[in-house]
Amino acid sequence: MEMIRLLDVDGTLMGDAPIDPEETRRLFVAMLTGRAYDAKCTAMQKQGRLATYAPFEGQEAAQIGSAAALRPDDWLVATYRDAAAMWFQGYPWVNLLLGRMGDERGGFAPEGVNVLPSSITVGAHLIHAVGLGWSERLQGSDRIALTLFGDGATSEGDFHEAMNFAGVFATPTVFVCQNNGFAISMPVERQTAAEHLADKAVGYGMPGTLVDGNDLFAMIAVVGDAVARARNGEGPTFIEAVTYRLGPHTTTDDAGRYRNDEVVAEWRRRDPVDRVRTYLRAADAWDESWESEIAAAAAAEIEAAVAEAEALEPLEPSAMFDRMFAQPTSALDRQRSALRRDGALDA
Amino acid sequence: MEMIRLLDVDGTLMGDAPIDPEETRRLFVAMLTGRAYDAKCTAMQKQGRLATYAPFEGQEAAQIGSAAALRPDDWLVATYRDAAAMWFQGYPWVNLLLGRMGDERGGFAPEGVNVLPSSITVGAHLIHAVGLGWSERLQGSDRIALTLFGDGATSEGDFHEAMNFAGVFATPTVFVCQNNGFAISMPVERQTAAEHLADKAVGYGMPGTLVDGNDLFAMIAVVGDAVARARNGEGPTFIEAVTYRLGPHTTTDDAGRYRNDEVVAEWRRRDPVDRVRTYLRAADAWDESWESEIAAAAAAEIEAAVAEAEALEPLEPSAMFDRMFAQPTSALDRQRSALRRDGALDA
Amino acid sequence: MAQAINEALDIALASDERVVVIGEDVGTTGGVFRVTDGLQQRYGAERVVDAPVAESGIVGAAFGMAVGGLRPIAEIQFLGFAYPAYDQIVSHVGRIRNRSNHRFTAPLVIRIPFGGGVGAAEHHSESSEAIFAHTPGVKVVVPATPYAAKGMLLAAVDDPDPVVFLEPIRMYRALKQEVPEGRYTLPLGKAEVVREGSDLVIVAYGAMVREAQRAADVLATEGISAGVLDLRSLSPVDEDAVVAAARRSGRVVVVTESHRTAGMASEVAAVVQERALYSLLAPVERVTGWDTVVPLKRTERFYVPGPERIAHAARRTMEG
Amino acid sequence: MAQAINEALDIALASDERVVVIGEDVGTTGGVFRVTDGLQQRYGAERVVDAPVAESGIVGAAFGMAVGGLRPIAEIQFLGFAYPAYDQIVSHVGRIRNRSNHRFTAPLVIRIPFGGGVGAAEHHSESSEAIFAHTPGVKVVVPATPYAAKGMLLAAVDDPDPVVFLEPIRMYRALKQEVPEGRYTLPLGKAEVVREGSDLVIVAYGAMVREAQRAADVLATEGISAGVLDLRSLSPVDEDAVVAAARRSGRVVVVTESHRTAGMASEVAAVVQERALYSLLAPVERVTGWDTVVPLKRTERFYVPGPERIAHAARRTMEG
Ligand SMILES: Cc1ncc(C[n+]2csc(CCOP(=O)(O)OP(=O)(O)O)c2C)c(N)n1
Ligand SMILES: Cc1ncc(C[n+]2csc(CCOP(=O)(O)OP(=O)(O)O)c2C)c(N)n1
Ligand SMILES: [Mg+2]
Ligand SMILES: [Mg+2]
Repeated sequence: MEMIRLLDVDGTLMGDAPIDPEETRRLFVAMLTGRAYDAKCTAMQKQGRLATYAPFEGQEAAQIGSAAALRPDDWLVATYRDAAAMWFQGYPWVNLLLGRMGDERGGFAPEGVNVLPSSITVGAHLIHAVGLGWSERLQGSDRIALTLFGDGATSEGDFHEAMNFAGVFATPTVFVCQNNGFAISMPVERQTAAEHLADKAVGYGMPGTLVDGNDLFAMIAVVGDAVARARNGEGPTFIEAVTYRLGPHTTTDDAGRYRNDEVVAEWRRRDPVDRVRTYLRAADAWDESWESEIAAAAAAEIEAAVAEAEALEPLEPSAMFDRMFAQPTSALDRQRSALRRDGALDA
Repeated sequence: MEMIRLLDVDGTLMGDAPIDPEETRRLFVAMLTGRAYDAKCTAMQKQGRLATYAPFEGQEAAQIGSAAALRPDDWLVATYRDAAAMWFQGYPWVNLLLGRMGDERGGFAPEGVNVLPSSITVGAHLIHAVGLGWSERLQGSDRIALTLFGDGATSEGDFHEAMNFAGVFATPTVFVCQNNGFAISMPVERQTAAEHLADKAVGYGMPGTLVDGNDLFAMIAVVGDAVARARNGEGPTFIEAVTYRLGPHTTTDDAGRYRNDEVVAEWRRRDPVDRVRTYLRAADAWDESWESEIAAAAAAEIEAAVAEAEALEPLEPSAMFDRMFAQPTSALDRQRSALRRDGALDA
Repeated sequence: MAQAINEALDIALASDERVVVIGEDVGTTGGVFRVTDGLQQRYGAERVVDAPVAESGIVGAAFGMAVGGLRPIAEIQFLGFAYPAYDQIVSHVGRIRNRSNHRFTAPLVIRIPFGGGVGAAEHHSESSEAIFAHTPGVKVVVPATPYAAKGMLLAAVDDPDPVVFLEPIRMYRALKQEVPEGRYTLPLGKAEVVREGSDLVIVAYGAMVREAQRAADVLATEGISAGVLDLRSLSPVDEDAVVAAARRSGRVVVVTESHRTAGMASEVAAVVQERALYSLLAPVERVTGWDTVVPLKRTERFYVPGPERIAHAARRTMEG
Repeated sequence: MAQAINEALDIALASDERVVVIGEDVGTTGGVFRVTDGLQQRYGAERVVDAPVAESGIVGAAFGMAVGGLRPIAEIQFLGFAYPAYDQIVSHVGRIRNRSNHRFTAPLVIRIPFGGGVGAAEHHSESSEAIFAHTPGVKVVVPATPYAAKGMLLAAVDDPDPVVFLEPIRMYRALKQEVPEGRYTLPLGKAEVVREGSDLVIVAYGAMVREAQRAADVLATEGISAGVLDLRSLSPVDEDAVVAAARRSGRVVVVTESHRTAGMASEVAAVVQERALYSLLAPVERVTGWDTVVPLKRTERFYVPGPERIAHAARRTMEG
């Protein structure tokens, strides 16, 4: 199977650019902003201001490229590592931060933003995207659902059932697998005996595409086609986006235990952000001052979100009972009284 | 993908026979015996002497052909519909009958017979065959494990995880999918969007073979190769055996609700037993009297098993507590006393 | 009861475009118990969906549909085959409202036939409802009669949150009962006094309600007046109704065919001793299935509680 | 405790060729909690197996290995990710002996880190042990100390039947305790009196044992003598030990971080009222997690029981 690439590792364009320089600049800004968020979260976690964090450095093109192919009202069902994609589809930074701070209020996406809170159970969320796209079709809408997941998710039974349902019912679903090389410490080569994860698509009767996930243009082209197919009722597509997790699995992970720095260094040379910068520079659409401008703006945007999140009034403990149902059950009401009575004693 | 066939529907041999006439006669007897058991069970169920029964008429070649490729000490992990294969691998008719009578004593296969009691949960048992083969390898044995399952099982997540583990760990496992056209009422075409179930193998990095499951010779050749590969440490194989369930899903099913008789009639013309008979006749290895002889012997064999099963002393109710652990837990001992005290009152 | 449920499904499909039925063999054949008989013919294969054999997929897809604005009614063919879907239920169906702080909800119903007493094959007699009652974010209800089944199912479909709707297999064809025409609902979360009694109360649900009534008949011939309380809801348990009944007579027998350890009978006993200890004249008697696999046909009757076992436990409470 | 478990695994692997460790990230990295640290280096990748992310596959394969004659020790990374494997556990691991009438058995151990109190992400603080205790055919045990962890794990490996071995995440690095060198085992199915007390007994397990002891300290300052019973085994529950403790003082507080409805606290309360009703001076107090999703870091402490909540419940029993 051949890997689709439009921007070479050195940034030279092969074939036609799927988007114009202006749009490219917009997405470059988005990738930089995502990277700023990523760096900030890693720093905050070290300071104890966030719980565990899962960095996505190196996967910006895969995530922004996927989200950029969506319509604002399309569904995005993604994982704990997909903050950049979720934000680009409308999920505010402050919500993402609150989740990482251990505050359930982060889960409330603004009305109209069809992005589910990130899914932590590996593999289980793919079928949600199938059901969501399906429901749109039954309701006569042409919204589609895109789901992001990792290489590791392809080992779960739920991956299989989701792919099979999507194929059988021809749901408007786009499966984007970010093959970032690892499931925690498990290299992808030891997760499957198949040559490529994309080889799995044929078993579900759907097209499977292998794409350079660090190539923004290739991502936009490939995901764009899949989104169009889904919207036109031509059914689901499976996309394997080959990328690399430059950071640790999470802030508690020691990647040194399972991979060596040379490989990481090699992947840094294939950095998705650098690639677009080189391209823009060659197209006279980039200069130093503009980048420092947007970098500053990105930093400010993230800082503002952090400030907002940290300024939020304390979370009312008894809200835990209210979040379970539209109306708390009799059991929850009794338990709320018990919490009032003595639950707070240890707080 | 091309379907492997050695005996044409009309019984003419295409290519070489994988076994000689003598062995062919032995397997013909086995298929007839299986069919006699199948007919007997359906009859007994109508008389209320058995609980629900799942007939396998039409799948005799797929089952006997699979089991015939095994060594007596190989593992067989099969389903509620695979009585013929289980019996051929050493699981006595009387055990199979007892299971159908609702007597747990049927589950005890004779020592040395490496056949698990039939699995009723669709899909879950494939991984057991993976683990069994794996354990043999770790113990330095060259036993392999063959698992039989239906087309419906390929929709379950457990199918996926079993196939993936077998591929990744190159376990000595042979996956034989009896595609008999239906999962209860679901035709296979609506279970997957793939052209063939065998197309799924590539996604696991293992060979996938499509074979005429009503062709005893093709089954023996194809399964034989897969067993040899497994035994030689070359890893797992997936085999889609295309066959057809001539009877209802179970004795409580009304197949008329989801298929029409013409199709069934068409498949009766491809009957796996007739095909071998025609071949043997052409090879001067069959005559009327011999068949009535073996038919009588088969009937007698089944009758004897039925008599033995029905003559067994009643099952001790409190055995249910003893079957759970090597030593009953304190909880089970207390419950046994409770049963002694008043549990039998409703019996 | 199968008929009453079929009517409820018919009404739900007819009255709300958003209602979709999905499950194994629910369409062409109308379900292995014929509960969905005729619905696909009436509402089409887009709304009454035959699914591949994949329970996690069925529940997960129905979950996605519910979040997307539909009102799916998923069917799992038997409770013994619901376990592959358990992760979807506990990790997502019961959590999306909490996870999204009310932004997204999953108003779906998961119908599951359960329970023994019919001499079925392995896995077909499961009664593991306690596991679902122990699962946050889902309501768990069990009708004991056709009347309750229809009204509770329609209430479950209307409910803004997920409901696990357990259907006692033994009752599908039992009890020919007149069921009101058309639409009506019964509140979820409420127990029902099905028989008054002054000496003791038998708490039961599902198929065990009938066994409890039979036991009460036996006891009546001995001059023991036993009431019967049908729990109807396992999550939440209608504690007030249970406690009131316990206080009235001071004697309680709780019946379930589920396993004993950490089962529903334990929950009821815990609640009674917690809130009615000083009224208790005898320990709450738990009449349950055992901590064993449900035996096959030949010895199943030694596992599933029946009238005599219940009556015997009741007599013990009278000695207390 | 992580260290003690690592030692037990090391001893098991060293002393029995049939022992195999399988799980996600158990090899190269030594597990996300470093519990299997160094084992793959010592025993090789054939015996300490890094598995793909597939819990049902891990347990199902380990089950097959066990039936085939090995002694697998499977690890599920967190209890919140054990649900996909639940079907394998309830439908096969806990049943093969029954199904085959003793012909085949599955002597495997399933190790699962569980419980909250560390402000983890969603799904990482689960305490759904009651579900496993409700599952026939598997033993369920929970160590509270490094000493218990090592001895119970080695006993679990020796056990001829499947054992679900739950490891309280909070205790992995807590309690630096001297653990005897080399091999020793502790009986499965037995509770342990960790503190004598004349006024009441606090029944707990896992991380809650430490909270119970802290509560007992608080109570002692008030002149209340509280004993602490560590259940250690959830299936079977050591009823005799629980009942004896209840009879001694007539007052019982049972603590668990699992959900309340149909949880382990309900089971203990049911057993106590069943066998010690007439000794009870007050209702058994259940101090539990709520029937909610475990809250995230910011409000988790309002969910997981702590010393004050336990002490408060204890004081209530003194009023009774
Ligand atoms: C069902 C389940 N099993 C295990 C875990 C623990 N876990 C968290 S992330 C992860 C690896 C996932 O790898 P991949 O799918 O490639 O995503 P990535 O982390 O690389 O983005 C595992 C095993 C989980 N979250 N869910
Ligand atoms: C996990 C599970 N789900 C559902 C069922 C109910 N059921 C029994 S057989 C069957 C169809 C299986 O079809 P297939 O795998 O093709 O085998 P066949 O019956 O055709 O031999 C179903 C859905 C089951 N036994 N197990
Ligand atoms: Mg990955
Ligand atoms: Mg089939």
